[in-house]
Amino acid sequence: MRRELPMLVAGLSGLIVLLGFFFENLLPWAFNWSKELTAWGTIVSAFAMGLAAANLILIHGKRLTFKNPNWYNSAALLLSMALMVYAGIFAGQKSYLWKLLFDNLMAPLGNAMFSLLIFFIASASFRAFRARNVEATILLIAGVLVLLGRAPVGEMISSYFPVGADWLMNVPNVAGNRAILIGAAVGTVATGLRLLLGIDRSYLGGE
Amino acid sequence: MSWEFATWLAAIATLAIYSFLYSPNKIFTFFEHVYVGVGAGYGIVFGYNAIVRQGWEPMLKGKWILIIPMILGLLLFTRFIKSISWVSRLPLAFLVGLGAALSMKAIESDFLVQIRATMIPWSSLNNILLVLGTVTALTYFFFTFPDSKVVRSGALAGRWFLMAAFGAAFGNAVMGRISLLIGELQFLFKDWIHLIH
Amino acid sequence: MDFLMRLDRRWLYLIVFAVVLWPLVLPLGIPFRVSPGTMEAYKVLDALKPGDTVLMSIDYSVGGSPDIDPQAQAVFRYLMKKNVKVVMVAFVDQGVQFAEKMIREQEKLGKKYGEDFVNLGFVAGVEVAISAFAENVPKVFPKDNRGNSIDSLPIMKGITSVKDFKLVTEFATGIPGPAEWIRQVGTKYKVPIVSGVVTVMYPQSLPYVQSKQLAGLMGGLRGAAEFEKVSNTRGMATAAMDAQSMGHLAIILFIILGNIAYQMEKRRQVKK
Amino acid sequence: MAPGKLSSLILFLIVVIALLYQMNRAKGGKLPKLRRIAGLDAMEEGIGRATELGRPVFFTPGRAEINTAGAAQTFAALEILSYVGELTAKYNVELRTAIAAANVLPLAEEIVKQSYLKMGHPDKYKPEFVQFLSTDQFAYAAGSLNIMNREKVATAVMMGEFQAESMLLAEGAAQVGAISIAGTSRTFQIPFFIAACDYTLIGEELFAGGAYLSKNPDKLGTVAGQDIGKVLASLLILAGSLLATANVKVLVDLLKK
Repeated sequence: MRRELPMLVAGLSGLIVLLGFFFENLLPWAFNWSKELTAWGTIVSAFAMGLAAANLILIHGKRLTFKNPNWYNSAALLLSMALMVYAGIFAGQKSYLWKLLFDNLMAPLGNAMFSLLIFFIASASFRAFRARNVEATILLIAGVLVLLGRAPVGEMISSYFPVGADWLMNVPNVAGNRAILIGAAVGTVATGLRLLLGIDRSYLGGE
Repeated sequence: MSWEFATWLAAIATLAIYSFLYSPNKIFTFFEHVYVGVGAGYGIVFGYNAIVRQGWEPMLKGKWILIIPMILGLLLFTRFIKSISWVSRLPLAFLVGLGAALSMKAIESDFLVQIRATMIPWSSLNNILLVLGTVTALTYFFFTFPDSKVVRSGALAGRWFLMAAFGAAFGNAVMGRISLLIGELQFLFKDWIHLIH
Repeated sequence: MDFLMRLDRRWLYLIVFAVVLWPLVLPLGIPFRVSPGTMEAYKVLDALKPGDTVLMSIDYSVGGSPDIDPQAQAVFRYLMKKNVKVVMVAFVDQGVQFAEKMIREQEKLGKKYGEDFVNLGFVAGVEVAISAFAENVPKVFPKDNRGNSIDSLPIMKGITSVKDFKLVTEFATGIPGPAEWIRQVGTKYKVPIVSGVVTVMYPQSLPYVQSKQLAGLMGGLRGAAEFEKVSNTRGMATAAMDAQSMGHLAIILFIILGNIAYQMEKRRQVKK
Repeated sequence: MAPGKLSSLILFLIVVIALLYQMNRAKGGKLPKLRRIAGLDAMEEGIGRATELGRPVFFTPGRAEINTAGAAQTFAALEILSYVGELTAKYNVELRTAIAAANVLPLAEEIVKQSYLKMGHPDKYKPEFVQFLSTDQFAYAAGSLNIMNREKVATAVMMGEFQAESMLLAEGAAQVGAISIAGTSRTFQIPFFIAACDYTLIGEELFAGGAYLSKNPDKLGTVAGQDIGKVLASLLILAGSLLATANVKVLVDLLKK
């Protein structure tokens, strides 16, 4: 019961979604149910956010002792979480507080993190793009060619750079990506099948 | 220089993140915790809204079947009660079944469609390279084939195609990443301290 | 050359920071070609006369905005310089904020809201909404974004359908984009459309220019820089293009330096 | 049937039958031999290094929720987590699993607990081993960077679906001197992992990871089945493109059905 019932639930919900996908027109009930189940998935997952909050409170609550010299970080985390929840649910998403927290704290923090990427790309270019062997050299040359082809300065040096960059993006890049997609699709079916048939049930606690 | 509190808050948050580039420090750590906190709060608000708008409200309006996902959601919390903690596997199993099936849809978009798109005539060098590149790169992903010369050289050629693909994609992405930094610099030096006009 | 092998990555960061910031403060003006789509767009806009009314649809959200917002800004500034009247509208909710930002900048320069421009606001429904808007503007927008009644605004006098605009310009990160506007406005009402799209949408939108369904097309930040160049209104996009070039050169330099360091290291190991 | 569905279904059934057939063969004792996957071989070495240095191992299963189309990568990552957990339990090293999707949290906790139980050390499991960070992309990235830096992790394993944060995680790991092993089938992000990580599992290699590491016959069988799927794809592509060269479009038309 503790094993079989969850396996049945997983298998059934998966089967309905698959039937709805392949027989969109032939089995309208399956199609409609697969849409319904997908919507249910969003609702159930929303409850999981409660588990996530509990995890944060558990881990950071434990650090809230004065023995811990960095207690204020955990306090800041829990406080800002509470403030955001208050702003979003009680003050409302049209309130000044929500807008301030979102537009002037969360969004700038995200944008700043996002813009760190170019710095990390810079240090990785120096550290890792080294012509160690044939493969690494191909990677390096393709990268430099596209870098030159995608900026006005490359165009200024030679009009062949943009052409070369386009070719790399349209031929080897497309071929490589297609192979990855096809292989990953087969891998996805294998993973999904093992889960739906209950062969892989580590999520149920144990083999 | 701008004198709005909101602009200052955003600017300080931005600089705190940038300070990481110099070295990981206490200010970065503090703002990272604040960020994780507001991020979690944001997630909770959206979870709450999803439950109310997609579950609770339509349920009260007569769509009583939605009581099933609502109960399933609540069952997640049985994991905190030892004697019935196995019940929390039910909602997880539901989500796992759903996700397994949804991702298997890749058989159409990532398998069928990609195969079909590669069925092109050998009418130009580019077309030939596209077909051979895809097939040899697929050979690289053979895991259980006996180690033969054909498979080995196919896989080697495939690896070269893959590396060219990765190099090109890397170079191509850099441009977009620079735009992001430009956006940040404009915020700091135009909206905040008015250096750029 | 020993310093290369012990190079602190913070020097690399500083170089990136400096070469991207430098052209933003002092634009270099690295030359680039203007693509035909932008040239066409410029010709259509250049042919407008003072007093003509143009529609600008701001159909982008925050996500793709760095790539497309400079285009809309360049076009709007150019139209203002030419004393063309502009009606702004959005079929993507966040578009309203971008429209408002542009308008406020011009207000500071002395242009009048309600006479030189207006921001109608956002309406949901994407393609259906565009169709309804095209048929009857005041019916979809009885009030503008600032709450004024449409009848009270001088700029809206004589505007009932999309046909009353000399030109439609629309800036898009996705849907609605050129395809939707051509279907609902270009084909039905024969109003010329100039479109601006993000870089990734540019190749797939090009056929519309060849088939004359679009009177002009600009792609991404590059398109904005091109427009600034032909219209002689050098601005943020030109500077940003310079910053792109410098950034790319910096990354290439790092790759080369990294390889020099690598070769030196190898040689040293062989000697040992 | 809607266009494309019939041919999808037929291809799907062929692949499923191939998977089941090979699974059965493997269970009968005919275990397929897998080619080497360097990134997976490096896993034990990486965790051994953490033991020597006495520093934690960082793991993250990506950002895809388990009820979405990206779920398969998360599941593949969780299979690898199960192995990593066994090694950290065996060598008594601290583990830091950073979670970005709320509904992955209970699964990851369960899996790590099971790994510790299996190795006979259920008492050594700590709540810190599995930490929820944020559903927000960059809050998760910032949190991960902070864990790597604060705890000076010796090894960083990043598997599953990633977006732009991939580069932050990979280079962040390099900056603290960690051995980094990454894997994703998200084509946009592979180049960043290749550039910045010590080892990268490309695309389908991620999906073979669970089988490769656990040596479970069922899983090994499915990997052999996956190969049949790829042979099928290669043959279809070659046949279809040769036919198209002769201006025969039968196969392309068939695959539109």
